[in-house]
Amino acid sequence: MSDVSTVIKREELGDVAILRILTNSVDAVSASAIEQASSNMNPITVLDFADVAFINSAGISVLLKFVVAARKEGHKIFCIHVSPHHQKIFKMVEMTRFMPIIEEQDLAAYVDANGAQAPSS
Amino acid sequence: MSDVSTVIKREELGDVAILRILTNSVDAVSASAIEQASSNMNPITVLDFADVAFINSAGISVLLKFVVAARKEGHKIFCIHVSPHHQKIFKMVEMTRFMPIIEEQDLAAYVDANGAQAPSS
Amino acid sequence: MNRIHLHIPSDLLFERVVRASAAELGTTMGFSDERIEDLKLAVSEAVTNAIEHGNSGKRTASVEVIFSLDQDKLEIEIIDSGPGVQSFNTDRRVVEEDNLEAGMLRGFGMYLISELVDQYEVQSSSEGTCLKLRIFRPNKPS
Amino acid sequence: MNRIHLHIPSDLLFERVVRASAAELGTTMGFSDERIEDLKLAVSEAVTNAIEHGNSGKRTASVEVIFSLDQDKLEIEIIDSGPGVQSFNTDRRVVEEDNLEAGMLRGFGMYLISELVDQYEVQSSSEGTCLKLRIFRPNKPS
Ligand SMILES: Nc1ncnc2c1ncn2[C@@H]1O[C@H](COP(=O)(O)OP(=O)(O)O)[C@@H](O)[C@H]1O
Ligand SMILES: Nc1ncnc2c1ncn2[C@@H]1O[C@H](COP(=O)(O)OP(=O)(O)O)[C@@H](O)[C@H]1O
Repeated sequence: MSDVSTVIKREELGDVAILRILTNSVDAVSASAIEQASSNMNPITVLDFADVAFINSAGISVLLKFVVAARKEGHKIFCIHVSPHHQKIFKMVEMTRFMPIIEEQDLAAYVDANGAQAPSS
Repeated sequence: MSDVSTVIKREELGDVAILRILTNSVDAVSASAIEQASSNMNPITVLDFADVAFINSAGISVLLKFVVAARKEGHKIFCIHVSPHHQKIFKMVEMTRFMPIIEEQDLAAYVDANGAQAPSS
Repeated sequence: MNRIHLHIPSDLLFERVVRASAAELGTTMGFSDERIEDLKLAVSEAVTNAIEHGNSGKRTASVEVIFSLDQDKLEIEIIDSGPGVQSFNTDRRVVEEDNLEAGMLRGFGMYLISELVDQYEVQSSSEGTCLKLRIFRPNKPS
Repeated sequence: MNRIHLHIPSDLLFERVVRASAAELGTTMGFSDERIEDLKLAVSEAVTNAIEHGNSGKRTASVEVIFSLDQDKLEIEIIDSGPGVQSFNTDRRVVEEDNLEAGMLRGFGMYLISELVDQYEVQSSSEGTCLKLRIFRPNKPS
């Protein structure tokens, strides 16, 4: 549980850091392992929620630590593959003001425009 | 729960009837709805377990009703997309003698050889 | 009426067990997938509070959860043996710049619960707190 | 040691809740996916028997399930208040032609349980039956 590598997989796509959250439950139990990855962000960092089935307020709290860490450095943070349910929850607490939801193609377009190699599909 | 159409989806592939089990739990609760489909088999019928995450002995019992019904008519019954765990369980109780597990490509090859149109993929 | 009782130690690990049970019972009730997500989150918040604020994480103090299923609704009681609470603040609570800077990253639980369930009730005394949540079935079975 | 208690009415609908809880606790214990499937099936068979044979489906009679987690194992007690059973037959039981023809399509439960768990124990009297299942952790936490 406490091994960050099993909970977050870090990838670089051009100059963007993509942090794929591998646990399906972002909650009090997984929070500390997730939090460790907040020390390893790029100027543009994307949190990928594709595997995330559940987020509660303990989970929101750890996500906000990424926001806080990014703001300190003047970095930007986005999220991707957020389920409709979690889009609703993020809107309720206005998470999206601090961690906007972007689309896969917008991320790809940004990376392309910045001259990085898109991953072959 | 009791509506058979939500629990089994029947398709014809050439002269083969494919019964796709749509419930993820083949157990005492879903048994009666599943059983209803045993009255609507072809000489060759394939049970598709792609969506099935759980089978217990109440579930095995309802699957055996398909075997019994097929034997009465001299029909053959196969299964497909059985998870490794359920392959183990089926072997433990020797289900596979009465309901052999086949591969997707073998089904497709059979249907092709018998002149039916394979579905476009 | 059907009642399911669950007792867990005050360890957030077991909040996941309550949540899984809630999800299964939501399916039994015929709730939509989205409604089941609402149910899981509300139950998760309530159990987290019972463990953290009610029982102050004393593992030996258990949290009791009672699910009551009837024709028209699922009711969930989450009971701790903590010091109780005077009043719950269920006002809308959103992420704010100032709070971020001050490191105040919590406090969404009661607001989320109040929005996600159809009804809730609190009974609290110095013996403990019982939070009762209700979610109604979309339409009555014929 | 951590103990989780669950009480359900004798209705097979709620066997699914016990199963979901068992799966969650298997994950907590760090069991492999395949071992969690074994656990779910063994628990499902035991709870089904407690409901059907133990409590004879009397909904008002509840089935009690106690999960005990410790360092090296998960123990599950499934307790009914039925008439008890003299002895359990856990012999290998496979599908047979004769049984198919006679419509005897049940009787795999105890055999499956005995194969799927690491240890089991039965205590049975005229007051009821307690079936105790144990699954060990693959290796001790360091
Ligand atoms: N079961 C409880 N027992 C005692 N106090 C509680 C309980 N549940 C909630 N509270 C109080 O209500 C406050 C608000 O809870 P909540 O909105 O969930 O936010 P958070 O738990 O993040 O502080 C808590 O900080 C606590 O003071
Ligand atoms: N909890 C129980 N109380 C009383 N009898 C039981 C109990 N569990 C099992 N039995 C007896 O053991 C027999 C074998 O059980 P099992 O192998 O699960 O097969 P099945 O339940 O399909 O008959 C049952 O038919 C029943 O007579």
